[in-house]
Amino acid sequence: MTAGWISRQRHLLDFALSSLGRRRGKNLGLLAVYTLVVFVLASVMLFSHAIRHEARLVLKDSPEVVVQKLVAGRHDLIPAGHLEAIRGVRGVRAAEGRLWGYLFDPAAAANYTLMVPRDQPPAPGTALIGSGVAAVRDAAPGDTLSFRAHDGQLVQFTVAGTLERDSALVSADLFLVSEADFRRLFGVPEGRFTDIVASVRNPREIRTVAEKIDAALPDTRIILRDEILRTYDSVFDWREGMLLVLLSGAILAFGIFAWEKASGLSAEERREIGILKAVGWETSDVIRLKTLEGMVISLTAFLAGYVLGYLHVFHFGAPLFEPVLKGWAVLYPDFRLTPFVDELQVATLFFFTVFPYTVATVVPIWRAATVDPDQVMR
Amino acid sequence: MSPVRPSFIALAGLAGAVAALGATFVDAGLRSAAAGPGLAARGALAARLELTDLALFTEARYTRNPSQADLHAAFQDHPFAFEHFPTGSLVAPAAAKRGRP
Amino acid sequence: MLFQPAIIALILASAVSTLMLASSLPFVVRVLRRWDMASGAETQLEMERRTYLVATLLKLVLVAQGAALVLFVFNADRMASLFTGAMCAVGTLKVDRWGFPALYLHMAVFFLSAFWLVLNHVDNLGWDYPLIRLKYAALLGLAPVVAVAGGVQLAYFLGLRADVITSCCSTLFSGNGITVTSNALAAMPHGVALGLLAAGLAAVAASGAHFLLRGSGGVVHALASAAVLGIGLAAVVSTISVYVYELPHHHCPFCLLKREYGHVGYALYLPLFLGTVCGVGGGIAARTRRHPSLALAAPRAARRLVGVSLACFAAFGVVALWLVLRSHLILFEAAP
Amino acid sequence: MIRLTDVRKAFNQGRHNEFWALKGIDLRLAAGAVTVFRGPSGSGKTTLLTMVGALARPTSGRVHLEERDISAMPERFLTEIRRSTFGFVFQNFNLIKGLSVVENVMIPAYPVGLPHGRLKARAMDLLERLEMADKAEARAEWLSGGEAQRAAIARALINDPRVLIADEPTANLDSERSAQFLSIVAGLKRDGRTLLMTSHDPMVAEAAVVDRVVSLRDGRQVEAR
Repeated sequence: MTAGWISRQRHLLDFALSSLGRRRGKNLGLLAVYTLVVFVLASVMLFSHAIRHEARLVLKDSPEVVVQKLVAGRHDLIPAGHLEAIRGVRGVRAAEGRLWGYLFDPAAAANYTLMVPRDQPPAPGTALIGSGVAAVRDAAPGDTLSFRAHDGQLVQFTVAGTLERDSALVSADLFLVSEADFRRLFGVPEGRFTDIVASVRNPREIRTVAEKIDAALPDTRIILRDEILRTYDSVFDWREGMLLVLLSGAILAFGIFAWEKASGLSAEERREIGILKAVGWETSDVIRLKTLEGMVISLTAFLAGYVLGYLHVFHFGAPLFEPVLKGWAVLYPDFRLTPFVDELQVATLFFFTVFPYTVATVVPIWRAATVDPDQVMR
Repeated sequence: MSPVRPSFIALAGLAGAVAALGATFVDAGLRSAAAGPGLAARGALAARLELTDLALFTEARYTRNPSQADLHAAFQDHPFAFEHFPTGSLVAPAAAKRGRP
Repeated sequence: MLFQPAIIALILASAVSTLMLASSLPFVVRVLRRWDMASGAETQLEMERRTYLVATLLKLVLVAQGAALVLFVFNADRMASLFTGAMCAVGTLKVDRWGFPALYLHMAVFFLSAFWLVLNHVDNLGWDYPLIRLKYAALLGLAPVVAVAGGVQLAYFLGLRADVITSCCSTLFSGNGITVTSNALAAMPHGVALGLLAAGLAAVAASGAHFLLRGSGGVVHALASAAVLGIGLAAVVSTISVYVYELPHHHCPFCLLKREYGHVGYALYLPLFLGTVCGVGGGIAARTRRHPSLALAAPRAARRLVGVSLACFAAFGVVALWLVLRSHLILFEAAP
Repeated sequence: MIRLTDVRKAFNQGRHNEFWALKGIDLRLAAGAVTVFRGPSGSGKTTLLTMVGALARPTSGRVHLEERDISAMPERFLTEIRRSTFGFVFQNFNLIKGLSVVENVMIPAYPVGLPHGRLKARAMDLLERLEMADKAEARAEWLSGGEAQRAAIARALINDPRVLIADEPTANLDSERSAQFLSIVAGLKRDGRTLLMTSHDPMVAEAAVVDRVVSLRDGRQVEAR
């Protein structure tokens, strides 16, 4: 029985292929549109997933707890006195003040992120710059960059070195300076910090510790590393979802297109199905035949679209997304995404593209298959 | 003498395409293994400098550091407002800002 | 609500399934009231044609729901990172009270639509559509289940907010969890679980063999298959998972599906589910031979189904046994 | 072997353009005979052939094939009976364009599930017997009328049916080709097959090979020879 079943399916497949081939123009058009839809969706999903994964890996050792002071709902400098209060909370291992901020550089029309590394800070008057900064200012070690401080005076920095290009994804716009220079440039008084980072002795107690800090310092807000990671997860999930919802318009349009193509049977096709039924094909044979035709198209489109999307995102640097991602950013990190693909993504993509197509073609297929067998005699 | 059946060509093509799909997984595995040291270096840098965000979206202050962004930064009067900057449509305000403290 | 591709896909799948079933309900009513095989009137011919559409739609529902079941579990596992305290699918499903009901309903829809297709298949073997009224009446029962499953799933997803503290599987299943049933399952002594499983498999094998040899007792086999589904899942939660993880208190039934454990869960669940579908389906098919037009065809179909179900349960048993033997964990001391 | 009892067939039933193509036909068709249905167009002879050949179900009345009542059978089973019992040669041959002749011949056997090699050998065998072997790989639309008909006959015979049904077989053929067709019919009759044809071509109705002529008018049988 199985051998007969197999050779029957193969005969049907043979016929389905030659039937597709006989309407080459129509089917190639459909295939092209379908592949394009899969390609765009695949690119979006692969890109978001890879970024998400990358963020998760890169930021896994970022500060456990960040404490920021709020004044009237806006972020404000935090007094050093809070440091003691935080260190006094049970479970806190260490707490340090961070100094960082944004600096708009009119020469490059770009925003830099100025930071004071507590670990190996640059000497006063020198700076370590990210690769993006180096690129927009065309700066090399030894060059001098000058900015206007908060009081209008010029502050000069000698470039002591650049951060590795490899780390551009986190460091492209960094401008690392000494604490004295930072305070001088922005006029941040001694005893004040941008925010405070704290580490916790027992990782399981982070949330409890955070609640204690919150209770002790009601004028602050607390950001946990878990939240940051989760934020990256959901930011891209959410945006990816939004994009998919928007693209679902495209999927819908494609579904309608597929329905149209499937139901717009030409007189010739109708005659063919009539002939098949008259000479002894059963309705379910015709349904199977048409389903095979649909499967050939959807599998081809899915596989081709996915592989093209993969190449686009990971081998060609996602050029189609660059405009959106870059936006008006002058400092865009020069990075190549590390490919991370997983089965769930591929399965979801398959579901998203093949399922609507299948649904859209069911009724037209059935309608085509129930052509009267005796109509060829009329 | 009989010509190759179309179903054979199609099945071979399908096998090839599935192999290509499998190849993307292999390629991804190889490349992410090769990228391992780079990732570790990036992670170490982020840990050393106590960075909390990627430098992906640098054109506006609030998109540079999604986790730290000011709720009421310029051009961002409402968390769900349409964005002045194009990447605003890719990065939402941090979840931490949207609900919980 | 979380905007996630997989979630959107799942909602899409259940919405479309519900819609497809709902749209065939008027036809179902028409069949129940007007079906007359002896008539050659055009309305009757039209109805016969439409049965092909309903069968095709149901096949699509089955495929979609089968895929959705896998996607649902897969996605629950993947979403665990979004919730504090959730370390795997169990945590995600515990985020609100709709999670587990949604999973159970997914499974119910999968099994019910599979049984319906068995019924449909058998019916198509008889030249006078002997089961047409029965099977369309069954659709009236299936449609609400699909709709409710879709609704519960939607409620679950709508209620999801990243960040909700949930219990992780290791605490949930270690004995102080919240749900009584999961707890009872996890707390089941290993010896009892394995003994029950062995007994269940033996019952399935005996009833299946009896059916194949004598051609009777299909219903017994169906009941045994359904029982083994429950026993099998219980044994996986209480004992087999422990053997796989080699941690005495890790009872999660979903982590088995993960890459870390070689996706071994699929080797357990697929044969178990397929075996149940074929076992119960075989019982259904065996019951229908009372119709004269099915006297020959139904037993043949039933035999085939029972044969497949036996093979599946055997595969499940072998995989379970292999997992237990391979494990470094020793739960039972050898008698001195 | 085929028995029709009070067979009626309506089209557009229940609508204002309701039309009864057959108004009560009683008929017995013997096995191994050649029967021609004759009548003006619209007389219901083609509709009758679709009833006999299990292409359609009668609105009322009974059709028996051997001892089996096939008039109330669903399409699913009717198709199986049709495939194994009847072969059809249509008026305009109805070959599928774009396929080769041999592929066209093989089509009715696809759902049977025969291995490809054996099926093809059988198709080639039939084409050989109909002197069409050299055209086997030609496309269907390139054939002349006579060739197309022989291809259609080969297709009708691929499942080795007992009954061959031909609708206006000589309508598109010149006299020489028609004579050739009748000689093929004679050969098939010798093989023991039953042949049913519609025709208003006197050459067919009066051919020596024909055993019986049934005349129809307005959906009723008017006379029989």
